[in-house]
Amino acid sequence: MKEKYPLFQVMGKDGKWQDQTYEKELNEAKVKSLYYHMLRIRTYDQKGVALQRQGRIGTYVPFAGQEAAQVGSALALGEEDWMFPTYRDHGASLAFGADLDMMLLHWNGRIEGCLPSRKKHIMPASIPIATHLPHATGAAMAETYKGSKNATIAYFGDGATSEGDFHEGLNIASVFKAPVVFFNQNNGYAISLPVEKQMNSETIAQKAEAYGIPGIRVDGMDVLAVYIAVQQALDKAKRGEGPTLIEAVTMRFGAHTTADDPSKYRNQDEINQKREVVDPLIRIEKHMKGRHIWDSAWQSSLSEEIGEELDNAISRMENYQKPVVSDMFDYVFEKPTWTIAKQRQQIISRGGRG
Amino acid sequence: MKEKYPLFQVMGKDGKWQDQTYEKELNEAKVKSLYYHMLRIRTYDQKGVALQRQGRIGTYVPFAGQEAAQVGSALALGEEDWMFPTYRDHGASLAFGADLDMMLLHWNGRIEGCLPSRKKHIMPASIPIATHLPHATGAAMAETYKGSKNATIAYFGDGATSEGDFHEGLNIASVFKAPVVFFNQNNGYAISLPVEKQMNSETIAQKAEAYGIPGIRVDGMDVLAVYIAVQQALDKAKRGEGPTLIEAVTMRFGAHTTADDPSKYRNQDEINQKREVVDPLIRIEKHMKGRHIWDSAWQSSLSEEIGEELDNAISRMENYQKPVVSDMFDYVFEKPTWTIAKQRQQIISRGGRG
Amino acid sequence: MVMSKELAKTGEKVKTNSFNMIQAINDGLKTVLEKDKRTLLLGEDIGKNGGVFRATDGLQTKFGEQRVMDTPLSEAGFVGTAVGMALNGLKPIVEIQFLGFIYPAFEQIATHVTRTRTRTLGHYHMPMVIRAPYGAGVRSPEIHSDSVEAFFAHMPGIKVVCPSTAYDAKGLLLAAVEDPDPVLFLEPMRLYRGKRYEVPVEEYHIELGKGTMVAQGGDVSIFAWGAMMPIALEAAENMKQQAISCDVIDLRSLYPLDKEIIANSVQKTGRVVIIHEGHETGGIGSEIISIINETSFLYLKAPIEKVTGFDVPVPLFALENDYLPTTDRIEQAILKVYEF
Amino acid sequence: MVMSKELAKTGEKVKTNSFNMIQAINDGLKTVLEKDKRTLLLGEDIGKNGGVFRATDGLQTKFGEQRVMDTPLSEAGFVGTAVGMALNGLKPIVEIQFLGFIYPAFEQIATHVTRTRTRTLGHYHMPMVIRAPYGAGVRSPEIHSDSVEAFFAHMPGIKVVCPSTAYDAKGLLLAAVEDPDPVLFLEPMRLYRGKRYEVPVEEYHIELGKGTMVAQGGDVSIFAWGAMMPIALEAAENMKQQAISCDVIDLRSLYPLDKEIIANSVQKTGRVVIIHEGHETGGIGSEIISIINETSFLYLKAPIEKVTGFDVPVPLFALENDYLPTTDRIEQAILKVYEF
Ligand SMILES: Cc1ncc(C[n+]2csc(CCOP(=O)(O)OP(=O)(O)O)c2C)c(N)n1
Ligand SMILES: Cc1ncc(C[n+]2csc(CCOP(=O)(O)OP(=O)(O)O)c2C)c(N)n1
Ligand SMILES: [Mg+2]
Ligand SMILES: [Mg+2]
Repeated sequence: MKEKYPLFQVMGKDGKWQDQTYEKELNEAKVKSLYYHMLRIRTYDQKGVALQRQGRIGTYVPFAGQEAAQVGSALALGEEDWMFPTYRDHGASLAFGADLDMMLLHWNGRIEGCLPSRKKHIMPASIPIATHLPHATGAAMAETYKGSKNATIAYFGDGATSEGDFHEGLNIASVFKAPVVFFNQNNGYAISLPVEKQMNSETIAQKAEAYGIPGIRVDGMDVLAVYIAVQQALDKAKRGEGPTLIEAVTMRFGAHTTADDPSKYRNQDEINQKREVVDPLIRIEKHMKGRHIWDSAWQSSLSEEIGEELDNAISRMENYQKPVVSDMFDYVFEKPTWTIAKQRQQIISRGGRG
Repeated sequence: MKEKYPLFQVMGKDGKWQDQTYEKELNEAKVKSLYYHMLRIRTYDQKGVALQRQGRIGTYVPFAGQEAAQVGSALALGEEDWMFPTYRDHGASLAFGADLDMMLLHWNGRIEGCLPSRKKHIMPASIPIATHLPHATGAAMAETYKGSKNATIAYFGDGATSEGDFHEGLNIASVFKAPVVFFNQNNGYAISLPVEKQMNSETIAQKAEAYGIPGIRVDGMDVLAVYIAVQQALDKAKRGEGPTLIEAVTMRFGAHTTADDPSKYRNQDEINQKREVVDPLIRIEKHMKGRHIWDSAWQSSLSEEIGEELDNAISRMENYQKPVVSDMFDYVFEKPTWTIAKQRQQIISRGGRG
Repeated sequence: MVMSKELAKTGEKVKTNSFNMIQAINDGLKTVLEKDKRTLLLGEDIGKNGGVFRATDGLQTKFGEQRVMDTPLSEAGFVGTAVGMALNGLKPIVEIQFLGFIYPAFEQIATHVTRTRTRTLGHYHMPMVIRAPYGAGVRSPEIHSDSVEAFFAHMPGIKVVCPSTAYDAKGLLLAAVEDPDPVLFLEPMRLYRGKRYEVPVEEYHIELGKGTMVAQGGDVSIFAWGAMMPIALEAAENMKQQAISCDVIDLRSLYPLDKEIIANSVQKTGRVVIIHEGHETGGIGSEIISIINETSFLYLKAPIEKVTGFDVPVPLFALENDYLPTTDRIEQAILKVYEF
Repeated sequence: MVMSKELAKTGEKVKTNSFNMIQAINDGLKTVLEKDKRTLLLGEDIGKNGGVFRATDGLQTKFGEQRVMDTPLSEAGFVGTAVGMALNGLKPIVEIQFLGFIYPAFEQIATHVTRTRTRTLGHYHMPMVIRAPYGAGVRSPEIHSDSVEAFFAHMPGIKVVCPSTAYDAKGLLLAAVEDPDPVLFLEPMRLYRGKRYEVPVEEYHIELGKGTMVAQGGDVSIFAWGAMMPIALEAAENMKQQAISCDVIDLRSLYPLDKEIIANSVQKTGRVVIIHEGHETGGIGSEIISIINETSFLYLKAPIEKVTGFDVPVPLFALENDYLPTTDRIEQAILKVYEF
């Protein structure tokens, strides 16, 4: 199956062109933009882990290793396209245009943080695995219904492919030729379960055959390849040619969440060593150097700018207004039922928590 | 995909050998047994439809057209194998050894009829579509666990492939190499929905690729081919080589159930015409004639014997003891909870229905 | 938004059709499809076939395959698809072929349909109606007869309604579609082809959350809904022979329940019988008792009686009438609370 | 089958370990795996990882991959697989990683786990235990904090239990595994790493369906379970300052509820406070009220008070303590029923 679904790469592990077809498209500005977003979310991710360690936020979900997959896919989206991410795809959300402040609030257990953006169509991260795949199908069908030319993208992991909703979402999309891209990040693990025990199929891409749709396997550490693959799938979708399943082969460098201890189920030292070799940021840096579009001064100033942006955002998060107890009651229905009104009254009258 | 998954046939539409490899296996006794069971369930099916029309039973689910698929698969099973049928597979259940009296009771709305056999492992027909596929996986895993060499078979329709449980059942079976055969009867329709609108894949067999397991397409009107295909898949399973997905391409000649009017959604006249050409009983008859193992006297006596067996069973059904109201209460738990005991008492004390 | 019953009272003429419940539902769906381009129907066999009960008969021909969509056999999938549509500005009306087949979609309903407004602080909402035929008594196969409204009454973020007349069916359906939040619309199969009612041609809405008093009396309050209404009324009628007069209240909305109509009646009679065909334990009957405890404790003259389905799987049809509440059981319960 | 508490009373020495709840569960699972070859564990991350809460820590190493199976991420699939195993003579113990992820398996539970004995007239049955961590208060992500025991109490064919101590956890777990019918075993996350108890090494069973009185008093009856027990006890303790004494009853079994213990206490006190963290409407609190109505109507001196979670999705952790019942709310409720 790996022959049938070869790993699409635009650059090799050394950063050199593997496939120069897309050179024009991947011009300096584009590549720099991809790099910028990868650096930004990498920094954000490191801050996230640190904040959690310091007890300044709740459980955090790191995505280090998956920056290329998340940024490459997010930047391929059009302004009006719809993103359906999971809990691990805040990197993609940020790259697409999520509100940083909102995202940070989320890690503080704030409902406000569930809604990552009011400007872009970025849905709250789906917690129950694979359940948002049919949503991406439905939102895509709504675009068709309205006669627009927008598409949707659903993010999900290797583990998600075992859930019924994965299957049902893809099947319905295939039947109605919905303009949706199913973007899988195969990071090798679902918490502790390695992908070899998650499925008996050699690749995830081949699961597309069940739906008579294209399945693409792409090197998820190659941001250029991910960008091109997702862009092509989106174009196809927008041309009315239906959904595509993309498997981005990637790695989760760290723990599943900050509450997880990966050494229970894998040799984390090995991963840490491998990490240095396959790091998607180092790869794109090599590529840029090879093309002589790398500029250390530019990189330093980016780095500084991002650090400042994040520090400011974190301090805003920490000084954010207290959670509003009534928020819990006021958005269940447009108008509260009497039951909710009564309960709201009970607790508000005592000034919040008991 | 149809090239990759060619239709396996042992006899052609004219009944002539298409593939003589299995001639020895398919000896006169075997073929006669296959014919006998097809004739028996065909007769039973006709009686079922008639009884419903006369108001002597409730809604009935006809399977005419699918006799080869049901009998071929059922007779391939070993004594200790497990069958997980749907509401339409009572033909297969009967062929495998279900209790005729129980089956008839089922159409009279009797719980007794849910349990088709106390001798063979034939599970109650699954009503919620595809939900029994994981059961077949689990029962198969239990066989492995116990170190036995038995396998299980799950029956399901083309429509069932759209449900999450189809996907989850096959995936888990593939991961654990469970000795199970997933036997799909693609009869072209799920109630009114033609298979082309059920899925975008050209075949059902190709869905096996999602699980890295073999997918087989077999002519479901060719009882010999079905028998061989299922037997091979069972053998494979019992050898520890894991599950197989078999698509038996067949036709539902009649209505979805006696409550259904197929003319609402298809040209039933066309079906009726086609029916004569593709009837699986006529096909095997032609084959037997070609092999000079057809004997009209034998056929007539079979026919008579079957008629008598059924008439007797029907009269037993109609004279069966009244339903026992307490049955509703007495099998929810081994020992009734106080709630159930109280409710039982309430109604039994008034002699059953209020 | 005219309440035609009211109109009728004021003597104004309203154009009506004489419809049974299934016709009223079909008419209601037609009305909303005509009125609002954002509405569309999804479900199994609802297109060409017009639905297994013909609720959507003729609608695909009239509105096309984009508005009346036959979906694959995939409850989780098409409810989830409807979630995506609703997020993106449409108003999907989903048919679950029988309520007993809603379970595969339970997760979509429990975590997405019902929570979207809350988790987006109102930025997105779910204007979705889920229709489902339900209940026993029509000799259906296994699982086809479940009455599990209580599950959904316990699920924050969805309203639950159930009409008992053709008139209410259309009025509640139109109100449910109009509602910006998800509504589970339960259709008692047993009443589909029952009594005809004068059903206004024009649009009218029956407010969600409001019950209606269908018979008045002073001695005992009877609360019921859906397929239990005819037998509740019959039992109440029969009790007149024993000079017992009953309030008979059709609750119509199961979440939220109509607290006022419950309290008002109980405070008048002090004696209560609740009828439902769902299982007793954890059924909506217990919730009504809880409301009475909260609102009318001092008025109660006797323990409340429930006449309900049992804590057992709904049996196959040979025993379904033994599972279901009957006029006789209701009458016994009325006597019991009356004589306490 | 020795009740060690009883043994302790009679002065006999019982070998015990000082365990918190998660250790007691781990110990219970080890006990059943050792004792009965037909038992096996299935779930996500329960093998090498030992479960996200370490409930199954070390068990795969000890019993092998065939007895402690890491399944694919597939709740419907592995509950369905367990159904097949149970049909075929095994006794699967399934872990749902968090109760909020049981919804995808709802259909398997509602139509197969719970109905198999009935639909085969007892020829097959479902000796299955479904374990699930549950409840709010530990700063979990969304959906991880749901308390939806009421769904399962309304589902005929499954028992529902919930321990509040390490001692009860092992005893109830062993009884649940012994039970020939399906049991949903709810594990209050908030108590996992709480107080240690002396947990007997030997096997002991706590009868399903039986509550226990953990504090005795004459004025008010408090009913609670699971993670609500510590605050129920605290509130009761605090009320002593106002000379109000409470029966505090840990119901432990949510289906069937212990009717006797409820009625006995209510008939003594006439005043009742019920506490649960599940949503108010349709919650088990209403069922308890219904039982009191049925058994103890004439004894009631005040309307029953409920202190419960609200009719809203369990909020993210910034607000979860506002969602949860608190000692303060319980005390107010006790005062209210006392002063009525
Ligand atoms: C329905 C459901 N079951 C279980 C969980 C608990 N859980 C959270 S993440 C996870 C693993 C997901 O793995 P994968 O899909 O590969 O995504 P990744 O975490 O690797 O990004 C599990 C089991 C859940 N969130 N939802
Ligand atoms: C979960 C579920 N949804 C809906 C139904 C109603 N229903 C009964 S049979 C059927 C069509 C099944 O089609 P297919 O799988 O092709 O099997 P066939 O009836 O053709 O044998 C439907 C939708 C059901 N039984 N279960
Ligand atoms: Mg993963
Ligand atoms: Mg079919």
